[in-house]
Amino acid sequence: MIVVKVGGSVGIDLAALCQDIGELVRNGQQLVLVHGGSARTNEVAAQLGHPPQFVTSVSGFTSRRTDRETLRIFEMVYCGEVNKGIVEMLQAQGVNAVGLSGIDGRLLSGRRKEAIKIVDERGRRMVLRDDYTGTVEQVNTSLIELLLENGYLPVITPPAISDQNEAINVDGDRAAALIASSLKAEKLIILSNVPGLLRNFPDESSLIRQIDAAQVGQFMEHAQGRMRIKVLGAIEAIEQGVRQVVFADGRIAKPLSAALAGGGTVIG
Amino acid sequence: MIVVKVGGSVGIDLAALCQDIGELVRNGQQLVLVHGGSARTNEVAAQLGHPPQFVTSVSGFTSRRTDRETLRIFEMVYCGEVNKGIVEMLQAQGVNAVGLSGIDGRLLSGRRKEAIKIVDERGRRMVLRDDYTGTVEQVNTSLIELLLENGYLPVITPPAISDQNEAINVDGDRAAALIASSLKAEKLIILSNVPGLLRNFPDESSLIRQIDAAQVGQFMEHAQGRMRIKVLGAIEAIEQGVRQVVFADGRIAKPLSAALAGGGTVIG
Amino acid sequence: MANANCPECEGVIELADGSFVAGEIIDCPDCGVELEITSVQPLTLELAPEEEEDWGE
Amino acid sequence: MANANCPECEGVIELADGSFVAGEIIDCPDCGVELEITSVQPLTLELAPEEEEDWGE
Repeated sequence: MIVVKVGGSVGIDLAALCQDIGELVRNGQQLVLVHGGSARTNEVAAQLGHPPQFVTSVSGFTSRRTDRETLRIFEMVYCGEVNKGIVEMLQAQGVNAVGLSGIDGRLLSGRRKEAIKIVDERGRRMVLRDDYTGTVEQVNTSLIELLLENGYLPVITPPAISDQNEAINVDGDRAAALIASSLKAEKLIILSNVPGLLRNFPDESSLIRQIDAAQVGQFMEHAQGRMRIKVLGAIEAIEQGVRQVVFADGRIAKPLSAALAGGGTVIG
Repeated sequence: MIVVKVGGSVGIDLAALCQDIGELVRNGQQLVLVHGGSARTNEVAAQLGHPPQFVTSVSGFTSRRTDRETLRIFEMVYCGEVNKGIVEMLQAQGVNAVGLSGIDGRLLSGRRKEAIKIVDERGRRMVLRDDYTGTVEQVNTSLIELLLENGYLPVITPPAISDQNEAINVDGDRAAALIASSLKAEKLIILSNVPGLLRNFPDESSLIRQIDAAQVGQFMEHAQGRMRIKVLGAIEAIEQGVRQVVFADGRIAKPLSAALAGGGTVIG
Repeated sequence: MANANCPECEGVIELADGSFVAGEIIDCPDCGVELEITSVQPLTLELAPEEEEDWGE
Repeated sequence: MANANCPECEGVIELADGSFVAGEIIDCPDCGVELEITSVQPLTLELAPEEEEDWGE
């Protein structure tokens, strides 16, 4: 059993991935798909007159400012357009996909951050309270297994649900890592718009081919920005027993088959 | 077991309904919820620069012109904003809701109309081919029962999926009627922004309290526009063994409890 | 004037240029069957699809 | 000038009017603890919340 995370950034070919998944599933591969939708959310938010705002935490992480209105747009794109678009394409490949958000059946639950500390555009450190972001702490594996056992392929998307029953924006890579370890999956494959972990971003020829599980920790210096969060997720997955984490290219023709054959950065 | 359909028109209080459902479920009532989202879809479509267009069939039915772009907005609102908003509110009532569209697990499948005949604004009869509307012909009852047996409350929304694996806009009331008869539900409750079937619309005091199952056919003259489609769905549900269909007011405080206590128009 | 044969009764149908568009429905003046103008240049006619009830949201 | 006591070390903190906004974080000049300005009129200070890693999409 493997968990596949596909990002929402520009350049990723979801149709090619669904075709690839169709063939792999027909050959008996069991999998769970997790997806993002950030690029498309930025477009729709701007069109709806609520352009995306990004905040930088005091320790340098950038993330989407998620007030209640943004969350609504986030759900429209992640749970509506992207999720059902993927499910439709998988059904066309004869794969009986079922799309779920983390709210459905409390599939992904966790804690909403009461307040976040950011540096605003004028350099002032500020406390932000009405932000709906948080961390995934629990996965409803019985719902996923129930669907898998009955021949369905779960297609999972943020948001998650907080213990106060509020939808919360959570990082898809960290969620995929927790899903992989909770399900005791053999592999976690993270497809994005880069060939894998790059020694010096954005030079694609500086692809790192292989990292031993033990050394992945000190690899953190190589990872910048979003990639740092992805590597954080990989470290957690490996620590909780996932045998292999692969960062691979989501832009190529058979992205998943290529990753399973050792393409991209293999950790573990 | 009952099936509840709540419309997407202005004035319907989804929060009040979710609270009412919370209490009824805590007292052991098993139910499936189907919802719409038309009013909100019109707003978002206009904001996204693709204002809703309505077409009138040669025999007088009006319906949303559903080209590919409209279908995408339709999914954003029905499957994203409204579906997950309801699931979030139900979770807050301690109800373990799972939101699904008709595409997921081929929950609602049917035939897309190859072409539709409309009367355009200049009165010309036209054939329209790139319209993604159709009829629900089959319900995946095993997926619904699988969820019910495991303590989940299914919250279902259009679109459905065609035999060519394309998402299709289908009428929510007709879908709810087929879900009710396929599940052999005792009751189908249709909540909308009118108190029930009105002898002379829109006079709310002309509410028809009771219609015998046998006479519901000749009631059709009373029903205009959308209500004709609702009554069509009711007739089909009764013919296929649903004991009672109730048209009731979705704007009041405990809309479902009121309908179950005989409020609105009771057929059967 | 543009003309074509009715696919049902072979009758000749004449339409003034510019008085019709692709996708428009007309009735054959001879046998009355519903026809769809599937193309304008040249004028081509086919039987119009059946009317189907039930609509989306 | 607006002033209030640091909730941690009781030291008096003075801020020029208009030089700060609600929600802003400052460090207590005496004990250095991070404080949040929870209201401007009157100036009220509380310990700033802990920093938490991990962010949304």
